[in-house]
Amino acid sequence: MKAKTPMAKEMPIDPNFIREIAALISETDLTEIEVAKGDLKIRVARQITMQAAPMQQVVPAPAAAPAVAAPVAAAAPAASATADLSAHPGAVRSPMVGTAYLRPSPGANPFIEVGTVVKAGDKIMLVEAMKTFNEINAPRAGTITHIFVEDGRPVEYGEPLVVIE
Amino acid sequence: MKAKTPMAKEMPIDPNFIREIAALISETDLTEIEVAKGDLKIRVARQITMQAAPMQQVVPAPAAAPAVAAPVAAAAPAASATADLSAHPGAVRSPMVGTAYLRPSPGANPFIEVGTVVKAGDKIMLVEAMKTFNEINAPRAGTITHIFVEDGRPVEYGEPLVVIE
Amino acid sequence: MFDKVLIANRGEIALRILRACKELGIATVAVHSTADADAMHVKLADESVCIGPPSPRDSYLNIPSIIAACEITGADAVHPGYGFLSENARFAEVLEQHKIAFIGPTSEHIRTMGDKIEAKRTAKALGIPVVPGSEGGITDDDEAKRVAAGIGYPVLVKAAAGGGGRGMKVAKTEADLVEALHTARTEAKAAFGDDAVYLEKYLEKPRHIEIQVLGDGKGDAIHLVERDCSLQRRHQKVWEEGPSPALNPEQRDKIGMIVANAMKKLGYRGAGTIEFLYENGEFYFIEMNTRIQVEHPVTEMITGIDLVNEQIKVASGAGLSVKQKDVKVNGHAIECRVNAEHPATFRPSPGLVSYFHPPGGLGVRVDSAVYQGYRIPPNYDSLVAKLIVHGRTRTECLMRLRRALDEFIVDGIETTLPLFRTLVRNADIQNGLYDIHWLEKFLREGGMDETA
Amino acid sequence: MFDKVLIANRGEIALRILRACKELGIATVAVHSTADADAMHVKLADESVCIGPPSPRDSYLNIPSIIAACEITGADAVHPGYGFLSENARFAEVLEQHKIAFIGPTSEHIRTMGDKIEAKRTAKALGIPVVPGSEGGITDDDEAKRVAAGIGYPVLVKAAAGGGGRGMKVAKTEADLVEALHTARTEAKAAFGDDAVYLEKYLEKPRHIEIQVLGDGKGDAIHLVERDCSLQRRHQKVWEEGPSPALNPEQRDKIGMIVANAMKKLGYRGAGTIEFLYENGEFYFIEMNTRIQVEHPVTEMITGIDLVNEQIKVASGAGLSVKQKDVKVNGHAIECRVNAEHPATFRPSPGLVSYFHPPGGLGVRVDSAVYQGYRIPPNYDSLVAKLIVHGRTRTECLMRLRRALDEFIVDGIETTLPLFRTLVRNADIQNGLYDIHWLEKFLREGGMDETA
Repeated sequence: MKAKTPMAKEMPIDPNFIREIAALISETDLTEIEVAKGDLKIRVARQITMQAAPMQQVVPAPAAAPAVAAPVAAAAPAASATADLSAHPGAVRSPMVGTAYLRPSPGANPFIEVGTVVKAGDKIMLVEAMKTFNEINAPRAGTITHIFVEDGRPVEYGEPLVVIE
Repeated sequence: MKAKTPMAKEMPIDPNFIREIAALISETDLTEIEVAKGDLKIRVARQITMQAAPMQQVVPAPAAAPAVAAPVAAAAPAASATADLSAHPGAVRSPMVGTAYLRPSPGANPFIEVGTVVKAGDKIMLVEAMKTFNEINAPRAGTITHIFVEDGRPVEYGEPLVVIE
Repeated sequence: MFDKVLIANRGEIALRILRACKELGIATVAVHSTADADAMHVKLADESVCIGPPSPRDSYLNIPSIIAACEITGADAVHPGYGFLSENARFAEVLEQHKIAFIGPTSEHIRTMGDKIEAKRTAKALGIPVVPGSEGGITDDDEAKRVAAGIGYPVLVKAAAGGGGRGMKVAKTEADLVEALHTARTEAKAAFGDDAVYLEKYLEKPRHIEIQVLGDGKGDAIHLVERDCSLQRRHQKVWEEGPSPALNPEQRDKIGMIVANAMKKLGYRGAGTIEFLYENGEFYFIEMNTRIQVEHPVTEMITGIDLVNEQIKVASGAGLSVKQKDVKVNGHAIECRVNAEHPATFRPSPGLVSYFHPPGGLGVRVDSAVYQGYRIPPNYDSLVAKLIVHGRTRTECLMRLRRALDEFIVDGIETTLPLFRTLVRNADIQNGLYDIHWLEKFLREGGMDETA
Repeated sequence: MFDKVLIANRGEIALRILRACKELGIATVAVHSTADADAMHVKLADESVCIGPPSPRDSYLNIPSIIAACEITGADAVHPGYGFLSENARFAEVLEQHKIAFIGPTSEHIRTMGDKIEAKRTAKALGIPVVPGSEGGITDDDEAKRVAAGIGYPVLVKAAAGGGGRGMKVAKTEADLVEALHTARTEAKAAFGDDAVYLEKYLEKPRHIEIQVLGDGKGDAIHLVERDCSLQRRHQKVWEEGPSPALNPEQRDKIGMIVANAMKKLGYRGAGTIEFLYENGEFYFIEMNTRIQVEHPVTEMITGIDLVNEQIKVASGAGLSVKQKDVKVNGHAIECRVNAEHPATFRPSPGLVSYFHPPGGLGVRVDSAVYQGYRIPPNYDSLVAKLIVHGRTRTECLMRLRRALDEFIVDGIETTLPLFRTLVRNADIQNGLYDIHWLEKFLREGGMDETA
């Protein structure tokens, strides 16, 4: 579930137009509307899919509620800052499933903090799987501008760990 | 050099026009309509569901083939002249299910033919159901320009019988 | 066997009948109103005939139109489903006059069981237990006491001329009876000008338990055990299950055999249901339905017997394909009637089904005429789908129902799925501790308020 | 019982396992590749973990990733489904080392049955009939004749060092044998530099019949009769049914008891299948699958036993919930594997499922992880849905299958549904007259050409 990157300040067209067409598409039961006038062109489309499918969490959470209870609205929360950053081109992603560790040992200083300047190859984190601690190295030089994970937290394959800018 | 299109404050097109096209798409069972005039272009599309549903006939016909075999293309034949006429505003429809008779008795002259001029209330046909012959009368004056049914053929409720123009 | 069956109904039962016909190799004719031109059974039938406008009176209840549809298609039998013309004795007669088979009982049996008083009289004569009461009006207090003692307390004192609850009093003990008689008489006199009252056993917390029967019309009949349909709202069944959590095997066999023997005596033909109120180990006849019922799949799942298939075979004169000794209860089944209604307010919600994903897997059956893109017309009942789940035990059945409900997605309209997701997690339901008042009380007390 | 099961698979079997867990009240963890983030079992699981990129080697076959997923979610058991790691002895061992239960047999039994030669040796030692043949290479013609006479003609003469069909000859009678020996030896010498040959019984038109077993791992085991999976294309099963149209009850009981006793001796744990070729009343062991199989629902439908539920219970140490005497065959079941493939050319057809409408009603089960709007990834197998139909007789089952196939709509991709609509109407299939070569011959001879 990725939220769209926020648009630049000046929208080329009044977003209300799109809202109106979106309302129209719903009202008329169409799946696509395209309008062009002059050099302006708007196309809106809609796919009807598995809307009511449930959301679950990676972190253990007993799910007693009916799985399909989550309404569409709840499944589409407003884009959060973290979600935005996760699509950041400078995001470094986990190459494996496991538990992330930000320090070489409990009580030690973390490998990195926000603001740390790293070289390509610098150790930035450990991901432990099957009692093996796998080094995560900076893929390129830059400054750590965001750390997604907390010490000792599980991470999935492909989950963003940090942003290097 | 042409100035940039200003961000129009009014909808570039009348939403009622899209509504009308949407109604058209529904009525005509199309999946896409594109309209262009001058620099204005509108395209609407709709996803059709239950595409592969079978077609069956009103007249007895043993259906041995798999019900869903009919492909989409086959289910959407080119509009025939008869199909067009059936939507004619002058079409007179059957008020009941039964068997249509165009003559008062076998061998007699038909009540009407194409070209017959009728007054409102003139007998134009009989529809037999449960051994009862029900008179179908012309709802208005005019000329018979088309007869849909053949003598002795079954008709459904709402099926067009003739066109009076 | 029939060559071609006309299905004089709509919705899921029309599809159910169509499936049974296809499985018997019989051609099918769907009749439909203009509102149902896109219905699934219309699309799947070998032939279809539009018989009228949306109003049921002018289409599904229009006997001449349906007969005409038989004539123009050459159908040799009609299956009436439930509702509409299914318990219309005249329809059965007209079909007979036209030499078209009616897949149901004789018009005489329909007529008898369609008349409340005649039905009770017939049931009693056939040995079926009925609600005990005084034979006629009582005016004497001592006679009333004798009769009440025979019936057993609590008793209901009713205006003999009455109706609509006026002049009705409950006496819990003999001490209450004199006052109840006095009040009822006074009210009866004022309301109807007649102070005669009669007495009837009063049931406080009965269950609705019904016995499925099948007769061959030639003197043989079997019972297919019971369904418990106590979970009702405004007399509409909501959740049905079988076997009833309230009966033990001895009770099941006893009432089953009473009913089967009654149907043999009657010479009943086809599928039927004898409905009872059940309280404290006793059964009290309510009515007999002389047709297939909405909840028939519960019985099919626990007995393995295809009831619509049997109806058709019996109507064609082929006799029953099962004997009483072949009827074995296997596991447990529950049916949920998923309606196009708000799950807490029950406001109808017709309209376009924008997404439809039924659950699947072991032990799950869905009977539904809905498909994605179908527009549920506002003209008819709100049944969207029947979800029927089978398990080896009631507990397994409940767990399976829970997971099936969680997989079921219907978008675009509101449905009662959330009601069932709540009910399947309720302790009373899990323990089988409910009566015919349970659901209304649960709703009244705000059981579904979070969903409102 | 387990608290949380990690499902180390994808597609319909992952959903099947998820359903069994939910019905047992066990929490579920779905693991998935990046290509399967939208899969239905991922949406329905209590938790999910992305374990790698689309390539199975880096995700579903990646043992460290799956172990890590167990660790971070706290899963106490893993169900491997079929394929992927389900018959990987090392995976079972690694799980054991991590004190996570493997829902399957011991690593030792997986290893034994995974080795063709060792499996045959073990089967023979356990009393399971195997294809008779010479013990080792034969160089003497007279010895060959003696051995062949013992086996019974026709016999297959195979290069002892061979493979790939080279140096293979069939001798139909003793008169053919000398020439077959000569030719096979010459070819074997040329191809492998070794002219030793061995003899084996040659089966001309065998059926593929397999016996489902369940063992408790403590010395008790039962059989759940057979499935007939003879309808295959390129060694892939296409249509499976049970009971086999070729066996009578005595044959069924006999081979079943042989297999059940063998599994008792072996101390087998969990679900397994002993596959046989069957010809002229005799069974010949092919291999044993030490996992749940794609076609397991056929057995569930005719026995009423939930195999995945039993697997989980046995793995948790609870023992079998059924005894051999409780296993009764009830009716007939057929499974069709609906693949995302062209029905005549079998060209894979992954992509967006634009419409999905499964059939419903009595006796129809659909096991599918597909939903409308789901995009079938090109990275994995092409199974879209399993349609399993049950009837009281094979004829009823075939008629029901026909109507269910006619209701099934999958748009946007090509599927093998038209193949099944053709097969269900074929006289050989209706008569149960087919062997393992039938389907390929039918296709070769243009049985599906109209659809091409």
